[in-house]
Amino acid sequence: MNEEYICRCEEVTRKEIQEAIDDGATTLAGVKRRTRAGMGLCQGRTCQRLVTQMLAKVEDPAEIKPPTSRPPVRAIKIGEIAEEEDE
Amino acid sequence: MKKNADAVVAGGGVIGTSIAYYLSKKGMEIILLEKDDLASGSSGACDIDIILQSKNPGIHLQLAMESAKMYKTLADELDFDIEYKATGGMILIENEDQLKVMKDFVRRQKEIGLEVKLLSLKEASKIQPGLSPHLVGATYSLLDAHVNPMRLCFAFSRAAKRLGAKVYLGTSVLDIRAENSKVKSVITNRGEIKTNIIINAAGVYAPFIGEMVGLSLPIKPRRGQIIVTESVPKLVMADVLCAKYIAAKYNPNILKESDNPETRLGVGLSLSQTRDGQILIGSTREFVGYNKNTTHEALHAIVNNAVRLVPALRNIHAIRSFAGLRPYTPDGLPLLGPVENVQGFIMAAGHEGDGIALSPVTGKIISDLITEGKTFMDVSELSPSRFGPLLGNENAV
Amino acid sequence: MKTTDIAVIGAGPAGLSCAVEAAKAGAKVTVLDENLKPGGQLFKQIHKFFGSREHRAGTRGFRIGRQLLEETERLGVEVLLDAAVYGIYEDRLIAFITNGKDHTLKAEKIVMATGASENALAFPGCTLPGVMGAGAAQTMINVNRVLPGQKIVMVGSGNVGLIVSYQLMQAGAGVVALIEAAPKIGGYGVHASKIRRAGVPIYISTTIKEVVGKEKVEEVITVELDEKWQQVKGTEKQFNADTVCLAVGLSPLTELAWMAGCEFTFIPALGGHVPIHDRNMETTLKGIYVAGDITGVEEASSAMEEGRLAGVACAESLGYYDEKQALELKNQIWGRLDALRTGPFGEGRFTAKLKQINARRQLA
Amino acid sequence: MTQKSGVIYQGFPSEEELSKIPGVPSKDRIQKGPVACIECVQEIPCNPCEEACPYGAITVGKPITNLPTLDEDKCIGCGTCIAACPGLAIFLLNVSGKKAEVSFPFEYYPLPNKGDEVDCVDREGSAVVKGKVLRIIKSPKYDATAVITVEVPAEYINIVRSIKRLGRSE
Repeated sequence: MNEEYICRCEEVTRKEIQEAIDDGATTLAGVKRRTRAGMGLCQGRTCQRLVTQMLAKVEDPAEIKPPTSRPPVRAIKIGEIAEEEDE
Repeated sequence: MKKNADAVVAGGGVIGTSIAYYLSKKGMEIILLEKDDLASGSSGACDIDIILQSKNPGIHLQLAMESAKMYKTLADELDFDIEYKATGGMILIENEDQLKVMKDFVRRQKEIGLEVKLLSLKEASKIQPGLSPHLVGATYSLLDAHVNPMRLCFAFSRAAKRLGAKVYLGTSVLDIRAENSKVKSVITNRGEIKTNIIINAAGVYAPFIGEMVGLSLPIKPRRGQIIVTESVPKLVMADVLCAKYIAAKYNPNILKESDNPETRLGVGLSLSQTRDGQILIGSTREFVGYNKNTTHEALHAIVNNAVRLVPALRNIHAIRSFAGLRPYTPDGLPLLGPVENVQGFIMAAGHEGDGIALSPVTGKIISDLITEGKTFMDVSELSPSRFGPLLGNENAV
Repeated sequence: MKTTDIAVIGAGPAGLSCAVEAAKAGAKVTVLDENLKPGGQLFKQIHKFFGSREHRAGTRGFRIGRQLLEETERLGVEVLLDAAVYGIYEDRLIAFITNGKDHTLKAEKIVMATGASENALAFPGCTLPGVMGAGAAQTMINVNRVLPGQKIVMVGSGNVGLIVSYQLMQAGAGVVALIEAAPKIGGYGVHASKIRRAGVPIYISTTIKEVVGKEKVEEVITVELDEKWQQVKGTEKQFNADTVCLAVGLSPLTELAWMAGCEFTFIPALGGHVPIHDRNMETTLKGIYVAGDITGVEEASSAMEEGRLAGVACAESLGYYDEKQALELKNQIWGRLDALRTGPFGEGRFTAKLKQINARRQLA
Repeated sequence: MTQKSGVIYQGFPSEEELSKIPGVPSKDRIQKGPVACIECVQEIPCNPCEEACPYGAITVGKPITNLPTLDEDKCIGCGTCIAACPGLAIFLLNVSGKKAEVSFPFEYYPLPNKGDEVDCVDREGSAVVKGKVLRIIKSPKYDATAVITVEVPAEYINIVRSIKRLGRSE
């Protein structure tokens, strides 16, 4: 029951997230640091809600805010933002 | 909350948790206070490198070498996977001027006993494919390694807790009470803790803790921005820096006036790949106070610097960026040890970008100093009083 | 660096409506969208919309999308597609990638109309191929014309779950069951009635216990829930299915608003943390507006009205409308928005939106 | 678990709910000739039916969430409202002797052919009786919503609301 993946990108299970919460994580960032949930390619777009639901059992949901959002919010190819290659 | 402790550690980063662990190991009753969460500051917003060759020959390199030794057995000792890996590390050299500097750097490092060598581009490319053909060579040391800094914090914290330490998260130090210039208690948002010793391991926030006992600490935040890529198959074989990084690190003044954004932002390459396959590309070195935003200018500067040196990065996707604040000191060395005038107030902050590398040795030194009054090597050079009297603050006790 | 009067992020119903309204007033508008086609979710909406004539009720969603696109073209709105905004920096600087190149756009006003994303649900087997979002399934059938499967279990009885079930059947699939964890159906009864008439059973107080399959979905096991949302042993049902569609709610896509530094308030009825905005849709940051699902999940008609409101307000703020003209237009829109937020389904959103706007007043 | 009845539990309106709303014609009216039956039991913001009726027999008014009211004297049973309802909730009922005609909106392909004998279903989708397809109206004005009329025994006039989807092997 607890083995299903909550964060698919980083393959983090419900059990691992519960352990992080038991370890003292009270924020999405705290869970992320302990488990990598939300660190993957989709940057938490899928798992953030699920982790929030789990955190809401110990925290006021109004206080569960997303981790700091920094560019890029979409995966961008490094070659697209780098200077052109010298020919 | 517990109301008294042999010592209170302020700060739940790699330095504070390490100190809490080593002190607990010596049988002391420790309380660690963290205003937010473990690794929520600089320790959770940095690269993963434990690089010896970037350290200036002297006490800095000696500390790093001692720490590197400790790292080898640390995961076993803490019984926690800290994702430590001895990958080796290289510093890329782009031109003859840099080569000259690095030759001298390597010579002096060797004198201290560091195993490091100079490689031709061809030799370097065998170890790390994908290097730009314009490079003239690289230095290389097998001793360089990396670790997951966040897991390191959790590992120290858990091990400390097993030894009886109390770790209070979401708990801020509001004030420090002293009588006759001796620490008596620490006031937190959750109550008062009686103790004779407080260790200031608050990193960039250490000056605020210092102020509580009237100290004016010469630590200021220096922002480092880092870009994270998607997970990709092993691409970064060794932890990679560039010689410009060494220049940016030790000669901040030469960077200030430049028109080139890369130079102005103090960009030096730091490249490493985590166990999960994400590549961290760093970094800037900027003085912008406590501002942790990332900037568009830096994104470009970091990326341009990185693809110039390692063109293979072009086809990989960046998925986020972050900025961390490094606790800068004027001489690039941490403040370790007691301060004059306030008995029981111990400094352990100011590691700038070397906190991860120096975390174990810092914990060992501080615990030695507190329990035995001395440590295995002479660290008087790192005494906070090397900057002269730190008083001059109205909160002086 | 490109400059524009108004940059609209998102070419869905809210973004396009905003662009049309602002361009009508004479403003220079640039719309950015990361997709290859504009319209957001509109082109998936093959059903007739609810609402009144002003809301283009009775018209199928994709036709509304076409009308909006024609209008943007006629009014000279610049619509940049395949343009993924990846950052918003100080001074309203937008960074985006298009045609494989990095660009920046500096705008006097930014309207974020980024919409919402589908919520996930985790259960044993949730990573098996064949488990997908209902919105994703809707894109497959109505945009790409591919059936996700033949035997579908739909999870969630909100309007999305009900409408997509119906459309899956229109596309030729069978829906073997629709399950809902709550003790009642969440969406409109008329939508539920349509799929009941087509023979789809709806099970309330029921959730997925497990999805079983070797390499893809083969079987879905459901279980009933008691009043405390706990699974009741012995109430399992087994369905032979090849696809599970999840319609378990939407969350506002707010990363850009967080990044820009907008202040948020927490309103569960709107999908969680939503950016605070005033009656003109302006956030706590001057010159940055929001419209549509990013402000709280509603439906396409309200999104379009909010977009129009933001468009009028931006145009007014840039001097393209005087106060009187703008007020007249805004009064009409406010009236229509209020109408959409009445009745048992709308009242909750009306109260929630009021709370959101009051949060702005309290800050001011 | 005993199933509670009502649209929010079962997904279709109960007899009781239908008996209370202003869109359903009286039994007397049904006997007098074709008439619309608006099975709209929830106050949702929607009013295209009001505008669709050329005889002014349907009123929603303000607020827009009012339930549609059928003026059964004004309704002549033209059926224009059927395809106008985005909720597909309007039907046309016509009884004569032992036969009844039920017209309903239908948006599945394939469509039946005139004269076909088809399985007629109730509000739960159960096939309750066979019926004969009398008419299929596909008007551009209806925007792809077909309006189908089936003939069923008179006692099914308040039961039959659609037909089974065709071309499916269950």
